[in-house]
Amino acid sequence: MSLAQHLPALQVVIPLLAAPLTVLLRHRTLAFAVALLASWTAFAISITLWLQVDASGTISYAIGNWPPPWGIEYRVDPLSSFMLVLVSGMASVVLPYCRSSIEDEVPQQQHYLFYTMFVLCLTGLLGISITGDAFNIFVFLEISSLATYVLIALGRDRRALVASYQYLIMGTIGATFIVIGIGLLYLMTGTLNIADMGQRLAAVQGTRPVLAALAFLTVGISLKLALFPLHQWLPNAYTYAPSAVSAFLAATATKVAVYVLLRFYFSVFGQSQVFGQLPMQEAMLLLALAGMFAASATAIFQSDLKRLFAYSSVGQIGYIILGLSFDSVSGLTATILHLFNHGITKGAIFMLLGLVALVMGGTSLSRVQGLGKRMPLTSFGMVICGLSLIGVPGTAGFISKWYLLLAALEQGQWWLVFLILLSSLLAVAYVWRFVEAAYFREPRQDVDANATVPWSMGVPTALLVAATVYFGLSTGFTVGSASQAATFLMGAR
Amino acid sequence: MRHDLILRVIAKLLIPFILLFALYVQFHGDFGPGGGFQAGVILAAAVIFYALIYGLADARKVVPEPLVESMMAIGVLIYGGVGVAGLLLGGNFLDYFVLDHDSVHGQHRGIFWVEVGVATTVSGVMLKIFYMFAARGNADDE
Amino acid sequence: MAVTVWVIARSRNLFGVIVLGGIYSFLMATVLVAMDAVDVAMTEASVGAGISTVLFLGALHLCKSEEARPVNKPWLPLIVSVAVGAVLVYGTLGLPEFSDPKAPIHTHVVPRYLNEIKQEVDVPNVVTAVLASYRGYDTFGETTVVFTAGAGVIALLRRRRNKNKGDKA
Amino acid sequence: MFTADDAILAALLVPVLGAIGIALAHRWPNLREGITLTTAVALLACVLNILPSVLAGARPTATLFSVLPGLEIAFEVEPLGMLFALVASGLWIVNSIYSIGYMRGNNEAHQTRFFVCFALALSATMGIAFSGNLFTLFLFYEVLTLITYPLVTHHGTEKARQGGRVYLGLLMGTSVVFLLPALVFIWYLTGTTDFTAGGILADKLSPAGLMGLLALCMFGIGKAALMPFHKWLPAAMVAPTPVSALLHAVAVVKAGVFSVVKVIVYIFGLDTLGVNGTTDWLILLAGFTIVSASVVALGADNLKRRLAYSTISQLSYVVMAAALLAPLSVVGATLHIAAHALGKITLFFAAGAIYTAAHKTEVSQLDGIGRRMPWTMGAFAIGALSMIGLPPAAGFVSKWYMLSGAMASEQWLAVGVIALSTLLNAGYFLPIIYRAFFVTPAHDEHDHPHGEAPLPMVIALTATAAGTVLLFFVPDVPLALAKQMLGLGG
Amino acid sequence: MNTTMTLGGHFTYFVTIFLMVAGLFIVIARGNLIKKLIGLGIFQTSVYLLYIAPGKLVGGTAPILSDAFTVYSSPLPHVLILTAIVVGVATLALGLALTVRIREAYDSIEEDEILNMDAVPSRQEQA
Repeated sequence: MSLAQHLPALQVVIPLLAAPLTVLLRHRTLAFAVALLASWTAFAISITLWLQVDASGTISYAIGNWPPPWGIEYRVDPLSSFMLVLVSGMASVVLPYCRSSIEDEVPQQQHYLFYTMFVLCLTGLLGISITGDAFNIFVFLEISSLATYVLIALGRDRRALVASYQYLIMGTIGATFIVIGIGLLYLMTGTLNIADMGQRLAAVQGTRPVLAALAFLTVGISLKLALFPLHQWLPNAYTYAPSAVSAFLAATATKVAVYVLLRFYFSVFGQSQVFGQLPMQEAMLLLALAGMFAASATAIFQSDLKRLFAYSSVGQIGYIILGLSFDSVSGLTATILHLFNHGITKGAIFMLLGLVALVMGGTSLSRVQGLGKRMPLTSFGMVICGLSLIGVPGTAGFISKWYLLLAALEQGQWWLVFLILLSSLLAVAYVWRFVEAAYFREPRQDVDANATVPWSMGVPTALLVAATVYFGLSTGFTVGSASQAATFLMGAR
Repeated sequence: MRHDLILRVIAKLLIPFILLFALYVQFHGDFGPGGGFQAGVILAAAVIFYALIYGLADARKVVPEPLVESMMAIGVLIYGGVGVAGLLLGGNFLDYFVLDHDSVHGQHRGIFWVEVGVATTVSGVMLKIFYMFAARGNADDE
Repeated sequence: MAVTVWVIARSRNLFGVIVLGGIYSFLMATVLVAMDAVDVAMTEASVGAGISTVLFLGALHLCKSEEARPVNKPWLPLIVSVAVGAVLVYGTLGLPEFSDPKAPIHTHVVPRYLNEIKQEVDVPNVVTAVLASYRGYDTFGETTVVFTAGAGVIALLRRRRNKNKGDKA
Repeated sequence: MFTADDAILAALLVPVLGAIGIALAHRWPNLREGITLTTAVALLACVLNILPSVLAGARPTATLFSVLPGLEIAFEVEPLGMLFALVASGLWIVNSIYSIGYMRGNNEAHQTRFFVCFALALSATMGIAFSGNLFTLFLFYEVLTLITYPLVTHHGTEKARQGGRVYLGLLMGTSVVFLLPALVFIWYLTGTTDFTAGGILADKLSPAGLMGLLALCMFGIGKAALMPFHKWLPAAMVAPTPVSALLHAVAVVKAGVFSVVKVIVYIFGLDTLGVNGTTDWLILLAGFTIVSASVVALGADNLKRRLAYSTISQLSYVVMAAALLAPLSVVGATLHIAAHALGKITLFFAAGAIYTAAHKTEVSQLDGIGRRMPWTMGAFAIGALSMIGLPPAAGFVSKWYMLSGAMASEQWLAVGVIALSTLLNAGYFLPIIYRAFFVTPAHDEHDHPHGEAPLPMVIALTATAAGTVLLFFVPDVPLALAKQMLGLGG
Repeated sequence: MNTTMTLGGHFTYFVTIFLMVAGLFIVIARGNLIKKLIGLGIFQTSVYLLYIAPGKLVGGTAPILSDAFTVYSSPLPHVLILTAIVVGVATLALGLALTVRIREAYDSIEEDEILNMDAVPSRQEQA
């Protein structure tokens, strides 16, 4: 038998089995090694899968050899393979970074459990992205969520606990909503397999339960992806979680939630139904705009950088949803592109902030004064990522903004074009708050002068910053797969 | 209360039955209601019962923490192991057909081990959680 | 059952609430039996009435058992939850009739489970069969969830020797 | 052999390498300055290396890579860019000599950062000059904005930060809110943004749409300092004088007008715009800017501020000339880019020299300074003449072309504006010269005796002044290039 | 018969919905962390009914094959709900663990109290 045909299963199973191993080993270094190995293998697998899909279309893998819809099916299509690459890639970049990052942020004897939780979170996210079964999505969603709650609660500040609790409540409500939605769909179609569901739903299009299901799923997922105004849990969670965790979550968690939304909208309901039956398009548009402006505006007035960029994340999610609301191929491309580009950018930012916290002993604006002198490279990286958030050409952010504008132009909605650009000026405002603090203030005296950045943290961060620029210049991979996925989704039903 | 004779005796009498019942639920799951999860819970319940009456310390002696902790992990590994076995024997992941030359037997074998895995993890986790809470409580009293 | 919930919602003595929660689970279990969901009933009984009550009590043992009177008038929550209910009513009204043999859930996937199972798995308890074999992967995930919770609780509650507990104020 | 195509990339790379070298040499000032100068010379060499082939009518090109289909980072040297590059790189040498004198004379802080950013800014300028399509231009345009920000805020004072905010806010704001959508829209319409002779928008748009797009571009290019988006230029005057001199008399502002001309000529195309008066409003606006800026300059007492506003008005000459769409006037515009560059840099040099030697910044303090700093003020006089447009200074030539262009296309309004502004220019420059040479200084106590500025500065400003005069007598090269651009033989 | 069944059918739905609403209400409205979790529990449990109820077939029996019966209730929902229950209790455990930690850190399990306590340090923490 050839291993190649089992990659879809291994993609998830390897990190999953790594988790109990880390617990058995009970030793931080070994646990770290296992986790690292697992995530790198996962990354390798995801790339191979992406290549396979790119070459020969969607892959379907029947787990337990039970043909769908009776068994659970793993389904790797352009979109999911893209997500897999993003998630596992981020994991394999962030994980080496964790090693030193959690040294002083997490108590020693919890470290191996930290890695356990990390790989479990990874497992969950991968599982969500790859599975072709509605209920299985829920199960893996819970795996990742539970792991996430713990990871957040491991933060040093006691407010991490409260943040984690709030997230737990919100997240569980969201998950339950999703279950209700899936349940209604199941009652109407009698199947749980997404593709099958999609086909059989055509018969009962527009009936009340289906619409209700649509509503519940939308709300539930929106809770997960922190769509304004359901974003309250996010700022706290990102602010008080350990830096490495913030980086990983910011880059992947909300993004995967968006993926789930896309999956249900386009593979199950079909955009004709989503945007036809209910005023979804308008609603999404409004929420997205509200998020873009309100969140970005809030970000400007934050005094702690982690919180500032957390709010900016909420704003950026606005862009993502905006692209979705256009209900056009280029709009969807923009969405998927921004998933990726914003993912790596924000990941990089939070990793940089981790370095800052390590050296300057905090991330409040008053602490990063004189960062330009103290940590020139780090603050330079921050500037680059900031520019990417603004959408300056030559950075990843520009590309996705470009497509967003293009989509808006296709609709001939000039006012939207200008709104998008104005909101990116808000981004200029909050990024510049950092720049001025970092470059125009003298460093504080109370930062210890001989704290340095260990290479194990510096290198991954640098890697990600470089990626932010790289994907701003060579867009073959991102735009290619994004547009492919978009066309695939629009053609799905 | 820790020295209530009657309780101790009753417990001594009951606990074996509880364990037996757990096993019954475990292996009779194929024919009647029940299965790994319920069995695991009951198993844990037995020990918890024991702990409530004989005190946490004794319970820890009978079922030491490290064992419990590794049970959690081992259960998952068993389950995954079944899946991987399926892979190695040339089937898909979690493919029970290939576990035995006769596919139906294969299914039986697969289900059996899977249930074992579930039971192990569940009982382990439940117990661990209980221990955690209890330990926390004592510490606060001290 | 509804009554129990109502009391829970009103009462502020957490201990009583928890006990009521247990009762509630038992009632739920009986209903489930009435619905022929024996396994589910069993689980619900053991988990809902058993484990979670123990857990709650354990937690309560660590916290104070009186709930403070909520200060703000809870209108918004009421509206929200009622709205949700309304959507659900709207939705469920369109669902197939109760115990309608022609409902999709009886006609589409399930028949294979019920009919083929003798040849394929030959395990009388269909639930077990489906649970462990057809949808074995879900159960795998479920086990992982349990495992996650366990490890998580350890991570959260493990005694810390060094003095930086979760709280550095 | 080192072909023109390689020279393009070299021109982009040399300053960057130079910057790295400068950064590495931060401990040894002399070595650092040495590197700066060699870099500048090397850059000029690269640019000159391209010149002959361009004069011969060739169009050296270089494509880095394609970001999106039809959206490459590509370079193509055409006469206008050639001229711009020549001016910028040539003046960089002079300016570096000058800034060495200035930075040391006023022992400024962060000199390394200063020179590094300067080199990078030059690289960006080259990128703009050689850009082969609007996207590349936009890219380097933003880079230039960002790179010059540290220079503007060099002093790091509160005032500097305020200036920096305005600078960045206006330049980036306009370019993002107006130019970017225009860029996307053009790409959306035509699938390309390449600069092509005759424009790419022929019969793609209704006159109204054309006008709207033009407006987006014109306001989007904030560096051209069209009113109402001119405030950044005075704000940028907080920078050290060499910055004001090279960047805000040459590189940045010229990048602005250069882009304007480029867009009008190669994206819209003279004929496309010519068919219906889509540019009348632009002429009006430019004219208004010219006059009102001159009036403000008239009232400004701070020398640099006065120069800044004069720059604003001078820039609008170019815009207006381009908007006239008459070949002759476009030639004038091209020439003016060179002429004004030389003249204005001279003036700024002089201002800096005065500040360094006499620590004077206000016009009203300059009584009789010409006696003490004859060279400086002499150069200043020449520069002023050039601004006013009197022989024997380069300004005359360019104005001449613009005027004849305006007349040819019977735009009497433009003619009037030029005439009027000439008077105004005279009005705010001649008094300075008069004060400098013929008013005996009112004796005040805290006026310490001083002579000329440090030698490097004097050399620099003399050189540029000489250049100004030279350009009047032999405007061949720029003229040839300008004609090349419009394909009117030559 | 049929009508009663119909009533019964919708009756189960309505009970479900009432429980759901009540649970959700408790979660959102109550400030006590433990109370919130109980509400969460009720909210989730009510979903189980939503799945199970339609699976029931009148005259059918539990899906345990034997020759005596021919009509069985649909097993699939049962499977799903088994999983759901487990997930629910897992979440519950975590939530309680968090509550305990919060209690230790703040000496309170009332949401508003805790938030007030944090209002203060968050100011200082800026310095």
